[in-house]
Amino acid sequence: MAELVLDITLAVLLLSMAWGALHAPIINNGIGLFVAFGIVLALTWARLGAPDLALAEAAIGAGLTGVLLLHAARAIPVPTATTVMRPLQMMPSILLILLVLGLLTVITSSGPDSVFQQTPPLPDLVEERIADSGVEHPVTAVLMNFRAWDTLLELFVLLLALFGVRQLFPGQRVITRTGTQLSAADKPVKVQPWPPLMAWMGVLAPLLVLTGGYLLWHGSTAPGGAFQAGAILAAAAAVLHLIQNLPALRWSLWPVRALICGGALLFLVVAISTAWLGAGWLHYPQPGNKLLIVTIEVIATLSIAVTLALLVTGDSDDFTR
Amino acid sequence: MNSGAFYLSVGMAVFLIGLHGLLVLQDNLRRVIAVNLMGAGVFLVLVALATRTDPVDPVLQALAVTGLVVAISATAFALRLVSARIRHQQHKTKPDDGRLSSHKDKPR
Amino acid sequence: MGWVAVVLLITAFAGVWRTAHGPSTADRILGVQMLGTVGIAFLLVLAQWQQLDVWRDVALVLALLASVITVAMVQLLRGGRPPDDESQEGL
Amino acid sequence: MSNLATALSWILIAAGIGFFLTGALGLLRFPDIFTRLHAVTKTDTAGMGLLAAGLAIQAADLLDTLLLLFIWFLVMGSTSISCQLLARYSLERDPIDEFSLPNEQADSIKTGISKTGSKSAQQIKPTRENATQGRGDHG
Repeated sequence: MAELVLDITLAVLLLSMAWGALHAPIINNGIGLFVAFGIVLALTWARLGAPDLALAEAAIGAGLTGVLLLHAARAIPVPTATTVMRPLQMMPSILLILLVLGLLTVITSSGPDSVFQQTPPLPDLVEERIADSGVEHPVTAVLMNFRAWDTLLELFVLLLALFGVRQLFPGQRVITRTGTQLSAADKPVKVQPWPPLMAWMGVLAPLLVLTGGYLLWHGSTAPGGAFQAGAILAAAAAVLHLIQNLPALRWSLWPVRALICGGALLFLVVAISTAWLGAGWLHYPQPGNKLLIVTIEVIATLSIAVTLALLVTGDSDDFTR
Repeated sequence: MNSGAFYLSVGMAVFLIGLHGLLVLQDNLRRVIAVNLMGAGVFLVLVALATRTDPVDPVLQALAVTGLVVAISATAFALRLVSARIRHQQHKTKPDDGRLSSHKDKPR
Repeated sequence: MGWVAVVLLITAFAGVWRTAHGPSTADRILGVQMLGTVGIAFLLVLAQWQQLDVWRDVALVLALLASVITVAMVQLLRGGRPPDDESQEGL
Repeated sequence: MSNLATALSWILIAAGIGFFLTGALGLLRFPDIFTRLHAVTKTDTAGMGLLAAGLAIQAADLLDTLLLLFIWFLVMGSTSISCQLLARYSLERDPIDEFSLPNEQADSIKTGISKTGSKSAQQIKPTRENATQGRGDHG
């Protein structure tokens, strides 16, 4: 009984926040609701028994997305006050949604061969092979060994996103008669943070780094791992950058570039060398696969952290000096 | 109806809310939020499906974790596109503050 | 124990309402902050209910990140728009 | 676990939930941002402390208890700091206007002497000065 009420309450929370985030009359309300949606989503993952996802969502969905959206909202000069509905598009969209809904219902709830009656073969396979994978936690085993391809390509997706963001940055420069400079509106206003904020960050930042390291180390046996740790470190870096307590992370610094590219490159080198010298693409050698996985994870964590931090804060400092 | 099926339908509902928002809304920032909501709906469906087996399915959960990181990098890129577009529009509409396009307004 | 979690989630509605209705930016951040605290309490209750220690770790991460959000948002907003935009935000 | 400990833990948990509920009520019903800040941050800290204490009795494991205590400290620091920050932020954005307050209170702010609640007026004054100073710094 309590579980049913809990499920219904969570569902009502999620749906009302999702609707409100899109249709709140003021965009700032929408952003606030979306951040809150991230927090409730983390609780939903906890309810559904997905601790890895709950950790990642608490770090990414609740922390980084809010900062990102706020950055963007700040860059938009006039707060867009209303949601404009295009009346002509209402009908097709409702029709399309009804169609999708019907299809999904047919797929999910058709008697004996609905998706809920089928037992997927993959969990048994994972359980069978986990002893050989080098780590004990199944999700980490899938991420770093069985489906290492996903993780490798994901690092490249992060890299691509960062390159895309960097390509868009020169738009900030404005060419005037005296030379290239930032327009006044784009120049970030530097505000000296208040003393209690500085003091609290002095406590919080080491704790964040410590927790990131704990999750990374814990990842082989329990929920946690490179993504979660990377996201937490990125949040720490982003907020330290925000209060100007960290030397600006700039693409022009070679350690930053090395860290960002390092994760993807190391993974690629491992993939190629296992294909060349070993059993095949990303088939780790049997003794020493734990060491290999831990090395990749540490480098990937740092790479993810720096990339996400740059994505979130943007390296606008490149142009201010 | 077990909780897996319940959250499956919640995930579909969140996806549809996002889809509706994407089709109907004109504000770019809200569209980015809508795409993110669609992603959240997909993750909900994945994780609800992961509860079919008793120790929950690690493959689907790993997929969702990967998807989360991809989603945030795509969001960062999309938001940067939004602000770049707005900046572009500003430059077009305000040609008289010493910018490159201001030579048109000068008396010849 | 399950009902404790349900009551906690019901208090979360207050935070959602405040986040959705403003009227000022500080109110919205306060709503998110309150939701974060309720979420932490929910996770701690869940850890005791299901006898799973993982949720305490998640609660720890959420506590850290909820704090980061508030700090980051206040700092971002102070360096942001001039104050006259605030007048349009009233509901 | 003895019956007494179980009863005590449930009493603590119920009290914690009660604090959360009053905080939610305050967040919904109080008239302005400062009262709402007061309501939410204080009650959340207390509620979390009581809840953690109740759960720690049930957990009966030293490591878990320490983690609960640590999370409580973290929540305490986080809420009190954010209360301070949000209050300063709202003061900076919208300094308390003498004319928007009831007459009595406004007088007490001007002269520093209050007829009704001297303590609250004195609290308002220094923060207000800080806020105006802060404005001058970056403006």
